[in-house]
Formats: sequence, C-alpha cells, structure tokens
Amino acid sequence: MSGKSRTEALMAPLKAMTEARIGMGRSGGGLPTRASLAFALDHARAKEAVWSEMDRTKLAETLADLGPIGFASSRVSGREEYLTRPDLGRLLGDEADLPGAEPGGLAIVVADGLSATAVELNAAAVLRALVPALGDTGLPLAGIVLARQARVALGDEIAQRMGAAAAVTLIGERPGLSASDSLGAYISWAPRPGMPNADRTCISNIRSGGLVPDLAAAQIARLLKDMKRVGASGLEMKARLATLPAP
Amino acid sequence: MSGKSRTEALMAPLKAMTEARIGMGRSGGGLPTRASLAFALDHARAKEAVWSEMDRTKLAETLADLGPIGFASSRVSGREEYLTRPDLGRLLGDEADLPGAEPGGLAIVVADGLSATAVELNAAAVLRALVPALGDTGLPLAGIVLARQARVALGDEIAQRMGAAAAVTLIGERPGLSASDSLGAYISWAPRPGMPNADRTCISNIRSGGLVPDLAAAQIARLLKDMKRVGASGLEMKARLATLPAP
Amino acid sequence: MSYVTTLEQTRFVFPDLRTLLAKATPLRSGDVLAGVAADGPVERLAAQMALADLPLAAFVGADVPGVEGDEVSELIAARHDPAAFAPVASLTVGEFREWLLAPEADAAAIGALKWGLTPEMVAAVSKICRMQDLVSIAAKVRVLSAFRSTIGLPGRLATRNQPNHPTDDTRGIAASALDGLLMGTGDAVIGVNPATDSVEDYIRIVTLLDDLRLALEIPTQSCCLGHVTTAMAAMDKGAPVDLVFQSVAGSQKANDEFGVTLAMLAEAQEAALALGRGTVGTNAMYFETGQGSALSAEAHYGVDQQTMEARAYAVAREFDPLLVNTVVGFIGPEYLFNGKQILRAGLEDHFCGKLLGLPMGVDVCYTNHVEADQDDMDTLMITLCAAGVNFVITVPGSDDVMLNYQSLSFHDAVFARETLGLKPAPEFEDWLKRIGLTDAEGRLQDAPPALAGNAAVTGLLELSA
Amino acid sequence: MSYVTTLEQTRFVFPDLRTLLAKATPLRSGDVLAGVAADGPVERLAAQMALADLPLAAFVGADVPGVEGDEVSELIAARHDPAAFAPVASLTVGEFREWLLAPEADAAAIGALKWGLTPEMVAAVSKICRMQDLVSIAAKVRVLSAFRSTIGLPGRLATRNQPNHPTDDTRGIAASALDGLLMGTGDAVIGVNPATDSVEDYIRIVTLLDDLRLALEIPTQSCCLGHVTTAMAAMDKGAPVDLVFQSVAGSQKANDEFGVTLAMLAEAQEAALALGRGTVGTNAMYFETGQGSALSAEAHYGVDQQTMEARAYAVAREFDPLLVNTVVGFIGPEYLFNGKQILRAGLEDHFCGKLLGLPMGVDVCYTNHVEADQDDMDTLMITLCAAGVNFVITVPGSDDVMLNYQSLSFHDAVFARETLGLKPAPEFEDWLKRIGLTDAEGRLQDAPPALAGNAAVTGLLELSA
Ligand code: B12
Ligand code: B12
Repeated sequence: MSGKSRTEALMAPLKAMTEARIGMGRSGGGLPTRASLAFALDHARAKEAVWSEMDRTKLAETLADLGPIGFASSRVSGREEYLTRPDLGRLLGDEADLPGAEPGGLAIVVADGLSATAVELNAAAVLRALVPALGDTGLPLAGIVLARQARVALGDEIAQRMGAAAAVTLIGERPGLSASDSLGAYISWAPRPGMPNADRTCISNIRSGGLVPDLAAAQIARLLKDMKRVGASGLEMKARLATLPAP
Repeated sequence: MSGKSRTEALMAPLKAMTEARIGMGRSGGGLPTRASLAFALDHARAKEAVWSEMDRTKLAETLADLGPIGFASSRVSGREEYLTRPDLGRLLGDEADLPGAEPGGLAIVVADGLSATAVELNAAAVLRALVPALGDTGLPLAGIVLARQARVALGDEIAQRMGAAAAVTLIGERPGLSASDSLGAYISWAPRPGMPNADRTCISNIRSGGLVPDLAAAQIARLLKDMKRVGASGLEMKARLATLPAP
Repeated sequence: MSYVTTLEQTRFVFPDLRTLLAKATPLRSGDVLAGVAADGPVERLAAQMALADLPLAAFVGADVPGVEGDEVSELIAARHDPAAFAPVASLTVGEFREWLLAPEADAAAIGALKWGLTPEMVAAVSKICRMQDLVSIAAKVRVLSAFRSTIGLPGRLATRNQPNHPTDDTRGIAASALDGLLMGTGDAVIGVNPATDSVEDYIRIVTLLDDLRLALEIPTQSCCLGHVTTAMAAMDKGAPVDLVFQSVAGSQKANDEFGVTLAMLAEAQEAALALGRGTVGTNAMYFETGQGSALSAEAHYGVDQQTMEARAYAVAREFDPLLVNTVVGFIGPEYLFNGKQILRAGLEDHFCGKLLGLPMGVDVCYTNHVEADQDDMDTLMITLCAAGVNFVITVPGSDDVMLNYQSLSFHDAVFARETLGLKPAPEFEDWLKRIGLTDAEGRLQDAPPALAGNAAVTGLLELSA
Repeated sequence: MSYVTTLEQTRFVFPDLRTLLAKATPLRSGDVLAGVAADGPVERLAAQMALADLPLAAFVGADVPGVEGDEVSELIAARHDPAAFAPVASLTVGEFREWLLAPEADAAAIGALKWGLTPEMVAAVSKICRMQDLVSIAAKVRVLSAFRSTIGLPGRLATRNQPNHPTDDTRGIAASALDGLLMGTGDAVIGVNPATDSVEDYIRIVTLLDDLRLALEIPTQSCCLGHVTTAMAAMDKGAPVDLVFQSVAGSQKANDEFGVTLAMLAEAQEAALALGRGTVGTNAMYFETGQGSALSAEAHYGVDQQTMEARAYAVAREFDPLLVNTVVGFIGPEYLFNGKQILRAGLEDHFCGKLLGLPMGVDVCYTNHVEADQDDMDTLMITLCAAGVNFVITVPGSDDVMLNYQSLSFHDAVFARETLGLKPAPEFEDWLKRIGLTDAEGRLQDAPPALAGNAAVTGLLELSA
C-alpha cells in the first residue's frame, strides 16, 4: 500500500488524540522505514535512560531551600546488579546520611529507580509544589533524602529510620518508548521495611505530557491528609475512607 | 513411532561403523528423551573443555626429560577475550621465558588453543613419540614451549624468536560434541609472524579415537623431513614435492 | 523423598520435588534471584535426568509448594481426574514427552488428558523439552473457545486490539482502537487496560467499546481489564460487560496480592454468564498471567517461577475462559533477563497452557530495561505461530504508551496473515471481507469508504464526518 | 563523498560507503574485531538513517572495497544490468525496503530485479530490515533450481544429508547416509565433507554415494565437498561427479586463500555440465559461504562481514548453482558471538542470497565455543522455514563428528515436514512414497522391508543381508 490513502486521511486528524503510534502507514505488514528507524532510536534512548545516573550534588543544591537534605544508597553496587537484584535495591546500604528530625513528620525520598532522567526532569517541580502544601496536611517535613540504586520499598526503610509518620517516595518509573521521564509517587503511612504493596498508595505517570507535577503534588497532599485522618495508606485507607462521611 | 522397529533392526549393527549419532530412534521429529538429555550433557562438557586451563607446571614436569622447557602467553588476558580476539591470541605477550638454543633447530609449541583437555590427554603422547624420531629429520630440538591463550600463529612467532628453522604447534582444536580432546598439529618451515595458513601444513583430529598419537608423530616427522628437503611447508611444499622424484 | 542422578562419579541429590523442578528449569534470572536455580549446566542436566525418570504419578497428590490450606493447591488436587490420567499414568516424565511427540498423540488424545494433568506435570515435561518439542507438541493441541467469535481453529490466529491510553481518554482510546480495526485486529477482543480503577471509568470504557462494536457490527467482544471487583460493580449497574478480566497467579498468597480469590472469580463468571451476551459461545472470562508474579509477591514458596506460572493456569481453567495469555516479557530482567529467556518462557507458557486445556495466547513483549529488541519479538511471534498460538496482543506501533512496554504492533497481525498465512477468527474474517477491509484472499485493503464515513465512528471521535 | 545524519544536535559523519555500511550493521563480534562496527546503538542508527536516505543508484559503479583489480568487484560491475535495475533505480535504500514489502512486489517483480541488484544494495537494505522484514520479503521470492530433483518450490523444504566421517571410512559414510535416508533426508544432495583431500579418496567417496543412489533409485544428486581442483581431476578420471563444490568468499584475495579463481569455477562448471548427469535440470554447482571468512583471511578491506558475504553470492550466482548455503555459525564467537547474532546473520544471509537470485539454503549450526544451544537452532530453523529457505543441512543427531560442530539433525527434517507442513522436493517426495518410507500424507514410516533387505545396501555396508 503506497501513496495517500483513505486510511491515512481517516487517521490523520486522530493522531492529535493520543501519543500512541497510530496512523503510521505500512508496506505490507512492515512499518514505513522512517518510522521503523525512529522506533529503534526511541528504544536506544529509553535504554540509555535506564542507565542514566542521578546527579545528587546538583539536585541537593536545587532542593536545599526546601528543607534538610540527606543521602542514601541501597545495597546494590552497580546498575547491572540493580536490574537483577530488586531484593538488594530494597535494602538500605551502610553509608546513609539521613537528616535528623522530630518523629512524626513526613520523609520525602527521591529515588532514581529505573530512570534518573525522570527524577532530573520532574522531581524538583513536584517538590516545589508539594512542600508548601504540607502545612495543610499537619505533617512537618522531616527531610528530603536522595537515594541511589533504589527500589520503591527502600523509601519506607529510610522513612522509618527517620522516625517519620509517612513517606512519599518519588521514583523513576521504567522508561517507555515515547516517554522516559515518568515519575511514580508511592505514599505510605507508618512506613516500615517489608510492608506489602497493598499498604502503599500509588500515583503514576507524573511528567509534563502525563499527570503534570503541580496536579500530582496536589493529589499527594490530599492523600497525605486522608492517610493522617484514617491512619492508613493503600487498600486499607480506601476501605476506611469508604466507611467515613466525606470530610 | 515406538517399540522396536525395522528401522532400529536395520541400524543397530551399523552403529559400530561410526561415532556419528545414527540409529537413535525418534518420537515424531523428536529425539528420545534420554538421547536428547545426553546430547545436552555432552554440550555442557564440550563447553567446559573450552574453558579448561592448561596445567603448565605439571606438563613441564612430564616433559622435562625430553628437552629444555619454556613458557609463553599470548597478549590475551582471559578466556572470554581469547574467544573474541584471535588477533591478540596470535601475538606474543611480554613475559615469555623461551629456552635458548642454537639456531636452525625445531621449536615445539604446545598450545592450549580451544581445548586444554586435548593438550592434557594427548600432547605428551605425541611428543614422547616425536622427539626420539627427530634424529631422523636432521632438526635438533630447540626446546618445547608451553603457550597459554594461544592461537595457531603464535607458535610461529615463538619459533622465530628461538631462531628455529621449523615449528610444530600442537594445539587444542575446538571441542566437538563427541570428542573434546582433539589435538591439531600445524607445522611450518621458516616460521615467522604473519605467515599465511597457505604456508602451514596441518594434521588434524589427533586423539585416541581419531588419528592416534603414535601415527601422528610419525606423520609429523615425515613432514619435517620433507620440509627440510624442499625448504618449504604448506602448499608450496606440496608443489615442490610434486616436481621432485620420490626420496 | 529425594532424587538422585550420578554423572561421572558425581552424585547430585535433590531433596524434594520442588527442588528437583527448580533445578531442572532452563536458566532464567528469576530463579537465580529466588536462589532456587541449578548451580550450572551440569547440575541442571542431572536434575533434568532425574526428572525424566520420575513417574508422572509421583505428582498425583504431591503438594509441591507444601503450604497448608493454599486454595490453589487444593483446587489442583480436587480437579485431578484419574480416568483422564489413565492413558499416561504408567509413564515417567521422559516417556510422557515421547508419548506427546509421537504421531498417535493427536489433538483428541492430548485433549482427553486435560483434567488428568496437573500444572506440575506439564511444567515438568516442558523443562525437558527442546524449543522444537514445545512447538511440535503444542501445534497438535486444539483448544477452542467462543463468545461472539470462535478462537483457536486450525490455521487461524486471533489478535487482541489493545488501545490503551495514559489517562483513559475516550477519544484517545477510540482512535487507537480504530487504527487497530483498520489493520484487521481485534477478533480475540478489543481490550483496554485502564490507567484508572474507578467503577465510573470502567463503565465509560466498556460502553465506549460496546458502542464501537455495535456501530460497526463487529463480531467480537470487548473488555476493560480492571479489577474483577470493579467489573462486578459495573455489571451490577448494568454496564455492557462482555468479558470479565483478572490477573491470576499460582498460589493463594500471590492471588491475595492481586486482591482475588477463587470464590470471587466464580461469582464474577456467574454474573457475566447471566448477562448472556455471547452469541456463538459462552466463554466469558479473560485471564492474564506471567512468570515472576508469585516471586514478586514473595508467594512462591521456593517453587520455580515456571511451575508457579503453570499453577496459575489451573486457576484459569476452572472458569472456562475465552482467553488466557501470559504477558511474558512484561515485568523485567529480574525474572527474564534477555530475549533468549523471554523466548523460551513464552514457548513454555504456551505449551503448558495448551496441555492444561487453555485457549492460550501470548503477549509477545519486552521492556526497555531488558536485553531484548524487536528482532527477538519477531522471532518469538514466528515461533509461537508455528506452535499454533490462539492469539497475540497488538498495540499501535508496538508502543504501549500507558504501561511503558513494547508489545506486537497491529502491523504484525498483517504479517501473520499475509506471510504466515494465518486467518482471523471465521466470524471476524467474514466481517472484514463484508466491510471491505480485506479482499477475497484476505489481503488487507485501504479503509472502505463506508467505514471512513461511518457516523457512529466519527461521532465517537467527535469528528465532523 | 561523505554521509551525515544529525540526531538531536549530534552530527554523525561517515566518510565513505564502506564505513556507512559497516556502521549500519546490527551488532556482531566480527565487525567489532575488525574495528569497523558502530560505536553504540545511536551511531548505528545514525548510519542506518543515512543509509536509508541513500539512493540505490549510489551503489551503481561504486567500488565499495576500493581495491584495484579485484576480480569479484569487476564481476559485480560487469554484471549490473541497468534494464533490470530500472524499476527501483529512483528509490533510496529505505524506499527500496518499502517497495519490497509492498504486496505489488511479488515473486515475479522481485525475481526480475536479479541482475539489476548488486550485493552491496541487498546488504544495505538488509541492514535496515527487522527480522520480520527479512522473513516476509524472502518468503515472497522464488528461486528454482534442478538437477535430478527440483529445489525451491513453494511449500517445500529440501535437505542435505551430510554423512561425514572423521577418516572418510566408506562404511561409516554409508551408514550415516542410510540413517538420513530412513529419516527422509537427502533431496537437496547427499554430500560428504572429506577429511582427506586426495583425488583417490574423492573418487572413492563420489562412487560410493552414486552406488547408493543407483541401488535405491533415489532422485537426488551426490557431492564430495573437496576442493574444486580435486573435483576436476576426478572428473578427468571419469568419476561419477554430480555436483562440483567449492567454498567461495567476497574478494579475490579471500578466494585466493581458498585456492580458487573465477576462471577455475567456470572451467569446473563446464566440465560438470559436459557430463550431462542431471535429469530434470542442469544446475551443477554447489557453493558454501559464511560471514567471517574474508575477515579471517584478512581480505575484507575494511568492509563489514555481512557485505563481504553478499559479495560471495555475486560469485556464486555466476555459475547457476543448484545449491548455495551459508554455514552461518560454523567458525565461532569471534565473528558471531551468540545465538542472537547467529540468528540474525542466518536470516540476513538467506535474504541477501534470495534477492540476488540464489537457490539459498542455510547450515543452521553452532560450535561449542559460542554462546548458543539447540533452542537457538530450533528457533533459527523455524524462522528460516517461515522465510521459505530452499534447503537446510542435516547430520546424524545434530553432531558432525568430523568438523566438530552442531548442525540440524535428520530428526529436524521430520519436524519440518510434520509440524511445519513443508514437503520435500517433488521427485523425492514421490520416491519416499513409492518406496514406502512415507505414507500417503507424507508421514514418515518405519523402514520398508524392501529397503531393509536391499542387496546393494547391505553390500555397501558389507553386511550379510
Ligand atoms: C511493573 C509493574 C507491576 C509489576 C510489579 C512487579 C515488579 N517486580 O516490578 C506487577 C506486574 C506485579 C504489577 C502488579 C500490579 N500493578 Co503495577 N505496574 C507496574 C508498572 C508497569 C511499572 C512500575 C515501575 O516502573 N516501578 C518503578 C520501580 C523502580 O519500582 P520497583 O520497586 O522496582 O517496583 C515496585 C512498584 O512498581 C510496585 N508496584 C507495581 N504496581 C503497583 C501497583 C500499586 C497499586 C502499588 C501500590 C505498587 C505497585 O511493585 C513493585 C515491587 O515492589 C506501573 C506503570 C508505570 N508506568 O509505572 C504499573 C502500575 C504501578 N501498576 C498498577 C496496578 C493497578 C497494579 C495491580 C494492582 C494490577 C491488578 N489489578 O492486579 C497489581 C498490584 C499488585 C501488587 N499489589 O503488588 C497501576 C497503579 C495504578 C494506581 N494509580 O494505583 C500502574 C500505574 C499501571 C496502571 N496504570 O495500570 N505491576
Ligand atoms: C575453524 C576451521 C576453519 C576456519 C578457520 C577460520 C577461523 N577463524 O577459525 C575456516 C572456515 C576459514 C577454515 C578454512 C579452511 N579449512 Co579449516 N578447519 C577449521 C576447523 C573446523 C577447526 C580449527 C580449529 O579448531 N583450530 C584451533 C584454533 C585454536 O586455531 P586458530 O588459530 O584459532 O585457527 C586457525 C586454524 O584453524 C587455521 N586453519 C583452519 N583450517 C585450516 C586448514 C589448513 C590446511 C591450515 C594450514 C590451517 C587451517 O586457521 C585458523 C586461523 O588462522 C578444523 C577441523 C578441526 N577439527 O580442527 C578445519 C580444518 C583444519 N580445515 C581444513 C581445511 C581443508 C580447510 C580449507 C583448506 C577448506 C577449503 N577447501 O577451502 C580452508 C583453508 C583456508 C585457509 N587457508 O586458511 C581441514 C584440514 C585438512 C588437512 N589436514 O589439511 C580441517 C582439518 C577440516 C577438514 N577435515 O576438512 N577452516
């Protein structure tokens, strides 16, 4: 099938409705050459994002005015190990330098996860909107910890060490082909090592082309308020909220 | 197809005629389970042979009474590099310890190649038969060099450094599924780095189940005599011999 | 009881069935992560040899995970049918492989074993199969299922049209679904993974898909892949639910993590059947699985990930599904390290599912943190087609913009039809011809004017026709 | 002339065609060893994009290796037919890929390009093809050749029966050949690689194979894969030579290493044709090739190994061969590192050979020092069958006991026939049925009594019947 076609005419205006790769045209069952090579390039870029390194010094400077900054790493020694040993990525390494704080506050953990690019592009924007909104939640900021080679669960161990009542872990989600800068936010009440995912609450796809940072921050703040109110996160929070009258 | 069949009856007596895996039976297009797993085990063993290490100390002791022993390595740093960098496997490394000798003799190089197992099982037997036969060739033994991470061409550089007139390189051939102990003998007149394969002469498949070591040694000795006579090895030797009357 | 193989003076001892199965599994990162993998190829082969010599009957009544009160284990034990098992009851695992390969084991003979086989038996035999065996045996099996189209007929391959969108935008979903229809996909299901999980969104999504189906009179079914409880709530409110979806795993604890029990699934199936929306059949469930999910939930009990996967199929077959697929490369390198491991796992899953009597499909897919690429997926798809896979997943241009992974493209369906010669489900094939999307030989054509100008379609997309 | 792609502010410059082709090649160890590979995936893609935009016409008259007086380059230039090239003369490499994929490019249209295409053109387009493209395009091409059987018909797969023996023992060879015949292989050729290279041994081997053929009236051809000069000497002495074999490579210097020139091949072809031994056709040559052989001989001139391989096909097609096959995984990891690289190279070689009009087969194989296994070979075979490969090599139990490598087994031919549904060459198919080795549906049967008791066979094997 070559030349402009009814299919192309029909699909052209629909392309604006989604980031999905629709209306690409075809030759037999093959993609057009340009699209096929562009896809391969996107794949190469997404793979690079997985191997990107978080610039903790720079990030610490950028966030310094928001609160005390700490540093941590998981027990993973390198990126290759990170990919195959999620168990080690969940365990706190020895050289953690965590901010001291009054118990009962909120620990924010900024973690590279599977895309340091996502952290670089979106973490600061989320935090600039979130930290000012914390007053409303009744949770003082215990500190912001920049964590390397981290899995989601690492945030909860860090928060517990800091004596925090709640944890927000902003983590680079696995990079997609079209967007490698998606940040996930995993929020937990009474954070502790070994807690199940069922006890966490998740907001996903935070990036300029997805859930924009300001909106994400607002959602996180709202969730923290709810968690504080019912004393739980995750499915338990949902269940308890369902039994309460609207606030 | 199950149960004893005419095919099996016909093939059974033929199995003695070859090491090849004939008359194995089948289920549809699949091998019988035992044969299939035995095949996989042979594969695992053959792969191990590739990674086997030559015990140079032991070999040096075994061969000590035959002549002066030397040691050499190629520029390859490890087995993984050996497999992908044949170019480095052909170059002499720095720490060579070559026996000093009068020029014009025969250098014997025992090289691990792709199977140290082959060297371990067959090199000594070949040399025990070959060295005594050298008198006949008019080529005094300049020494025996045990070479690690070596390709065929390394033997020629070693021999040139030793001022040898001829080189015999005994080298582990790539392991087969049924035999991982095949030794190859590559013989060259006026050995020098960069000489083409066309100038070498090859005897292959030296092992107890193939060309037995004694016969191989006799062939090598005969070839050395011919080479000395015509002053060439490889295709050139063949060509020159063809113009000469039988000795 | 322990199992022993002696290879050249070395004795390899495997203390129990669980260990034997795990050590006999072809190398994959998840089993290494779990600490249950063999210590190199020779120990693996020793385990495979011991496994090959094990009577199949050893699995009857054996509780491999050995966990008190696991409802999946109980289901497996309860469903085992000695009469169906009889034809192979005297065989070892190795002989069972040969039995399956022999020409006498045709579709009927293998199909009759369904309730005689347990997940552990089929996992065991798959471990000692070469890729080719996994293909040739699976290719003989026929599992048919039907709702508005018939899936699993010989020489046919159905496709799921998966029009996901990062925010579940109605027009975004419709645009992707239409793209897929124009490429001839969607005969297995038009199915959306929701980004959101509210009942309202669920209802909006199934309604949208149903409207599209009705507008174009497509003989297929739709599905929103939300949680089973959401689906039930939506059915309660009268939503047009064709297929009820759920992710399932191989132990009760792993299913807990998914928030699901067997009782819930039974209730959901009953509710779906009560709607009576199928026309040519009554298979109303859709399940997804994938190696690694039990381990990820720490609910694997030292059992290897492929055996756990086969156990998930025992859950699925209880509910007469229309579709079951493994999402084989979805999670990442911690479970399947590279293209080679994904390839092997995809074929194993398909093989095990088929032997257990499931209408098995595969999501041929990978993520960007794994060592795999489009070439690997092409190879996996071609190999699965040779093995007679019932259906595959297809998305626009291979890129799922919501779940951040790469599956097959709608384009790949065209390849399967025109190069591999596989036809769609017969009802859908007729529809494609009728509407003019394919010619008499089944070759894909340019969008027919009727479709391009269809008012319902342009309405859904809020376009001026 | 240099070639440039700019990707996000980075300019990638490729100084000449040779560099552009090399950098555009999918990763393989041989190109890394040669120092010509791209510096990572992004540079590779930049090269592929520049290559995709290059007019095909840029290859006309371009001497890629740039070596004065190379007879392979001269042959390529001399054979280029502008009339045959006309249909695609205005396309870029990327557009040529699309042209090939489009349904209008059917067997006739692609076949007509044969002498219009140069090896560098087909190598170029293969580099920007996905695995699937390599399959779907090749599957459309038909190249027929014939001697006593007809190779390359649609829906068919021929096999070489390769009964090698470490010392060329007559009974050992006969025993293996018979094993292969009982499994239904040998319609492409019964062909022995000699361990020895004397004329006497050559004559002994071809005589033995001819005796077997005559005794059983097999409609096939035999071959001893000795050096072409040995074959000519044997023909001189009246030996029953069906096919003349030679290994060939993509530059004159590399062919020098094999001890062969174009003139020698022409002479050999003439001598073989003069014998007039073919019954249904006159294709009397058999060539083997393989990525890496030019580099191994340091005769690659900085050209990537896949382009050098395609150039070897230009040598082969000059002599109307019955069979050409790449021995794709034969040498080892220095050229193709693992199963994935072997898989890709096998499909590229098949694709390039077919586009250049060759009756292309593949030796699906690997060595024990490479990262590959039987699963990889199963996958490669299945993928090649989808691509319509003309023939494959088969040996007893996958183990070549002379050349120390693993090829396909005779068993795999049964799989190809019974699972993939591919028939042998028609003359051979008839023979198999007639003699009772297959039933009416082509399923392999137990050895027929007639064959088991055949006096000539038992004689050859020195058995008492
Ligand atoms: C990979 C993945 C999974 C894997 C996780 C296993 C693993 N080893 O990675 C599997 C397949 C098991 C999975 C399961 C589920 N997932 Co999920 N998953 C993802 C995905 C695609 C990527 C996550 C990621 O990159 N994490 C970053 C890395 C660095 O973190 P990690 O520590 O390695 O991984 C942990 C988290 O990913 C977490 N996790 C994964 N999914 C979910 C879901 C919830 C609600 C929570 C709290 C945590 C969680 O579990 C992992 C192991 O601890 C996201 C989509 C996205 N774009 O992010 C959806 C996503 C997070 N998952 C989602 C859902 C709904 C689920 C399920 C509830 C599906 C179901 N109906 O059964 C289950 C939850 C099971 C559970 N309770 O653990 C939704 C969450 C929506 C929301 N806002 O709540 C997302 C956003 C996708 C979507 N839109 O559907 N998931
Ligand atoms: C691999 C191989 C090749 C590869 C070598 C490339 C490579 N990079 O490895 C290729 C495919 C190019 C090849 C070509 C030929 N080979 Co060769 N090859 C082998 C094989 C299977 C394994 C060799 C091995 O393991 N070497 C050990 C490793 C550690 O050494 P290496 O330094 O890495 O490799 C060098 C040698 O293998 C050498 N080599 C390879 N073949 C030959 C042949 C001769 C005559 C010589 C002198 C050297 C030689 O070249 C390599 C690079 O320098 C052997 C069979 C066997 N079981 O050994 C046959 C074998 C050695 N080859 C043989 C032959 C006949 C040839 C050819 C002449 C075939 C032909 N008719 O064109 C050409 C020679 C080309 C040349 N002059 O270089 C015969 C030799 C018979 C004899 N006694 O003379 C053997 C024994 C196989 C056989 N029975 O047919 N070969």
